[in-house]
Amino acid sequence: MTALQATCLIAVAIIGTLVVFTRDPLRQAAVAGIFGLALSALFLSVQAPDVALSQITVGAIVVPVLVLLAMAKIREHDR
Amino acid sequence: MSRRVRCVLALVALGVLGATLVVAVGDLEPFGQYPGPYGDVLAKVVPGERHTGQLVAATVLDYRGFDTLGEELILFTAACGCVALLRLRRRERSDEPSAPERPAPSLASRALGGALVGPVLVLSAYIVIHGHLTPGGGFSGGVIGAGALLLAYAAGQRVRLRRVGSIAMLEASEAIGAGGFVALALGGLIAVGATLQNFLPLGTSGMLLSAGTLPVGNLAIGIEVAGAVALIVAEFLEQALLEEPSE
Amino acid sequence: MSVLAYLVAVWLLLVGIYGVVTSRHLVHLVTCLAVAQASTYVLLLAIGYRSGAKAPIFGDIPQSTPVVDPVVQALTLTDVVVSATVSALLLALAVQAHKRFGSVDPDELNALRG
Amino acid sequence: MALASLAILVPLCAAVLLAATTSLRRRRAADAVALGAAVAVLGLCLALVARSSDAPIVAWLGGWHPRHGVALGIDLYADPLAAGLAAFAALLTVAGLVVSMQQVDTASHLFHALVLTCLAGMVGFCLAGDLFTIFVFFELMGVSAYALSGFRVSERAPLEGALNFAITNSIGSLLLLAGIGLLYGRTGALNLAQMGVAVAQRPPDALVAVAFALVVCGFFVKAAIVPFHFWLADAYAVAPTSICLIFAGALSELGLYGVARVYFTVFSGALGGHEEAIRDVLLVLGLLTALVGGVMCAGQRHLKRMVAFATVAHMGILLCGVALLDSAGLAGVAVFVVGDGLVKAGLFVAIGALEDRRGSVDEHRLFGRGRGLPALGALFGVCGLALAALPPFGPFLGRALIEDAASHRGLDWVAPLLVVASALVGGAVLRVVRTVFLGRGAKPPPSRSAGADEAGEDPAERERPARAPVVVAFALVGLGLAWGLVPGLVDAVSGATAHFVDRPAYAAAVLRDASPHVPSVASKGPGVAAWLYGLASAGLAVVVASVRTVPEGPLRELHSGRVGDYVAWLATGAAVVAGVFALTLG
Repeated sequence: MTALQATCLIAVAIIGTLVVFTRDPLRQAAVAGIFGLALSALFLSVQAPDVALSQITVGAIVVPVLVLLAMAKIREHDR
Repeated sequence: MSRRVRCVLALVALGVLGATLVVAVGDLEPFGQYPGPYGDVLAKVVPGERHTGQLVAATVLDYRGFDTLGEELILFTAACGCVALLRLRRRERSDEPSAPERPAPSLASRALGGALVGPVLVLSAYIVIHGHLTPGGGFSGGVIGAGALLLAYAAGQRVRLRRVGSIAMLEASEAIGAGGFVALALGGLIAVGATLQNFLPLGTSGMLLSAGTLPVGNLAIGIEVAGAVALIVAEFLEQALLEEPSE
Repeated sequence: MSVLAYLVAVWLLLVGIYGVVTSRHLVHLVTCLAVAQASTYVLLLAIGYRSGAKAPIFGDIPQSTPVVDPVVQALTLTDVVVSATVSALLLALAVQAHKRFGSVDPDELNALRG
Repeated sequence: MALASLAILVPLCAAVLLAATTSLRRRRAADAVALGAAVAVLGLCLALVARSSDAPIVAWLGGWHPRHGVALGIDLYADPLAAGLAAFAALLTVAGLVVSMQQVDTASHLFHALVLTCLAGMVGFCLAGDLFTIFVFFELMGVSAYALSGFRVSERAPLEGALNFAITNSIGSLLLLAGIGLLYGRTGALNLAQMGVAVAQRPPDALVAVAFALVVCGFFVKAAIVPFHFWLADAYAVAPTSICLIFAGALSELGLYGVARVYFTVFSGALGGHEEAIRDVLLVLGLLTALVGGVMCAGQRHLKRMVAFATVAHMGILLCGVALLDSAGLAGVAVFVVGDGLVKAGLFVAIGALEDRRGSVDEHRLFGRGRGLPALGALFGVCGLALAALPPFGPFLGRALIEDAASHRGLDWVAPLLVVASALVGGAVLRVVRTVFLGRGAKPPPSRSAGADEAGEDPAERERPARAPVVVAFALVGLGLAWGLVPGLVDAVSGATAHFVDRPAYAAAVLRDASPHVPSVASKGPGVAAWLYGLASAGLAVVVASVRTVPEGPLRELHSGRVGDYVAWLATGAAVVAGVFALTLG
């Protein structure tokens, strides 16, 4: 295992934990985006560029955007 | 069950589950020593059989193409499901404020959005059609294509997204893409007798038009994914922009 | 060190499920589920990795080079899509639930009991 | 060869066509396309059953035949049992689509498209010969089912039900996928037959044991085995009637089919020496499920929820049959699935028809109001007796075969417990006949609304309730009753299951292109004891029906409707199963 892989793995574990324990959904969406990026870096480091590309587009962009839109709806409704 | 009890129960259960999982992964080959044989056999046969060096694309679109068919249909189903779940009830839609005068977007943002649409679209197309040569392919390219569609929408900023047609167009596009992949599967069945089997000339490895059905499959997936993702985001967007009638 | 990758996968699974159990907000819950789902990506890719091998794309490398397993990458690609679609569907349900219940705390949805 | 893939591709084509034409809003055309596709699938699957009755059909997608024992591609494997289950799913889908033609709230092309993707998922799941393909089609039917169960978005209960359904089942598929990953790490294969060969080469260790546990738990969530079952009543009770019958009749059963398929192709070689330990675990879970489901069923006044818990109870009975891990037990399971599935589906349709006519599905509100509906009342009564396993009908035959197989293994104590479960379920339905259709017993005071939202399917939109659903209900129940009387059924099913459990034959057919014969078995029908048990449970059901309430104790509180609780229980179940298997099998 290379140092890069180990670093990515530990980063993924820590950021993943942070995602779960960030209780505010809006802030969580941001952390989740970073989590998606960390996962992509990990995937690149294990020679999986295809998966990394998909993960960036989905995990770091599409899903956080959906979360933000859902929150926008929910927030507006609360007001 | 009170939250406290539930929490304790979950912690104990997850602790036990985690312990057994740790024991189990201890029996796996150590990290970095993939034992094969599946991937190794594929690495040996794919370049000769499919005239491509993109093993992942060949696996996804051909050798394990049926999984991908299922996956595309899951995406298709989820898009249909989101439309069905987020669809507005008739009352809601008719109560929609007739002229929601939203502030028009500034000229600068419109210009920027408009200027970006072209390049993003090109990037998306590039990733899709090179899917059998380089990393990426129908899925990543399709998601980026959905981004381009949404940018075009943002630049246009006619907030009435449900202006007849746009949603129907996205629905049609995702259906056409998914249908294209199904048709590809049927094509193999009709032309050469096995579902999903290649029935196009394989060409020269490394060329844009090579590897038989792989680029066609990527194209179908690209269209489907672009349509489905744009459709899902558009439905959420419409929800977020809709002024809720007071209930 | 040789099991670190697997342990990270196990950890993500556990912490994600813990998040789902304790969540007080449906949107938060969906993101926790996504964390748990990420554990399977890590597990699969770690299993198919081979030390010192290249990405499974012969184009710029000769075909005799050892490559990592393309199959797990294909599986993970499918998995990424499936997870994202489930998230989208759950978020759609959460938005509607909020409209009908006026709450996004899963413990306060109370149409069903017993 | 082409039949198998066509059975999956045809509904997908139709679904795509329907989704592409959503904006046309042609209700009749959508009905016709969807129904046509479902009927076509039914025909294709029946043809598969006929074609595979001598030797199984293996279709290699993409034409990639295995080389040197390594499967490069994905295969579809049709044996009579798999094809038969797929045909059954298609039959229920046809019935569901016919029922939905009369419903206002399903008037959308998307509804039809989702039903068809769900059907394609179920058929693909039955026929897949590759573990990851099984996962993909498991997800396809799951995602369709989540959307369908929440389809009536304007009400609260369907939303909550769909959320609970989607969240718990997503975690179930997560466990399944983790198990698949572990197995791939060990075997480097995804093809079931190849995995079976590779797993059997080494003595089982913790990895194999835990992978087995994870796969089984993933399927148990779909199969609603206690304690993975909580979501089921929430989801099934709120879906449109036409969907309920597909879910309760086929979807859950597929979970157990998955367990059996994977055990008998992948694990039976490696874990064969530990059959006793596996049997004990599965039997305990099965009996627990049967009894919990029975008690909860008898305690319900929301009729759809009642049938949903009946499904749970019967999944427990089925698991007991699977737990025997032999051909005889599975034959009982196969017969029970069809007989019971048809009767339950008919009962769901009958409840929908009652709701159309009286505007409620709450037993207390309906008290005595069914007096003008003698045909429906009779149908309820027949269903109640059939579900209580009155001989000689379909559900009885299935349960009797399971009981005989159990006592053949010296497990004589299983049958009496199954009798209790059946009696509780049948008794609950018979009690509805007493209160709703006959108006006997103490009239319940007007009280708080039932467990689930009372709104139900809006009855006010139509002046004259449709007749078609009643006809469908009678047809389904009739078929379920007649199922037990089909001559030669037990022999045919026993032959199919004898092939199903034969791992070497499966591997030879898949990896070496051999065509093993599906054996013909001459089996004897249910024994005297089983007949007595059948009569006993029907009699006991009548007693249960005359009791005012069945005490549930704290069980009811556990079904809290909170998804956090459900997931906590799910994790507990997974921890117990994985822990026990790791300790005993590894």
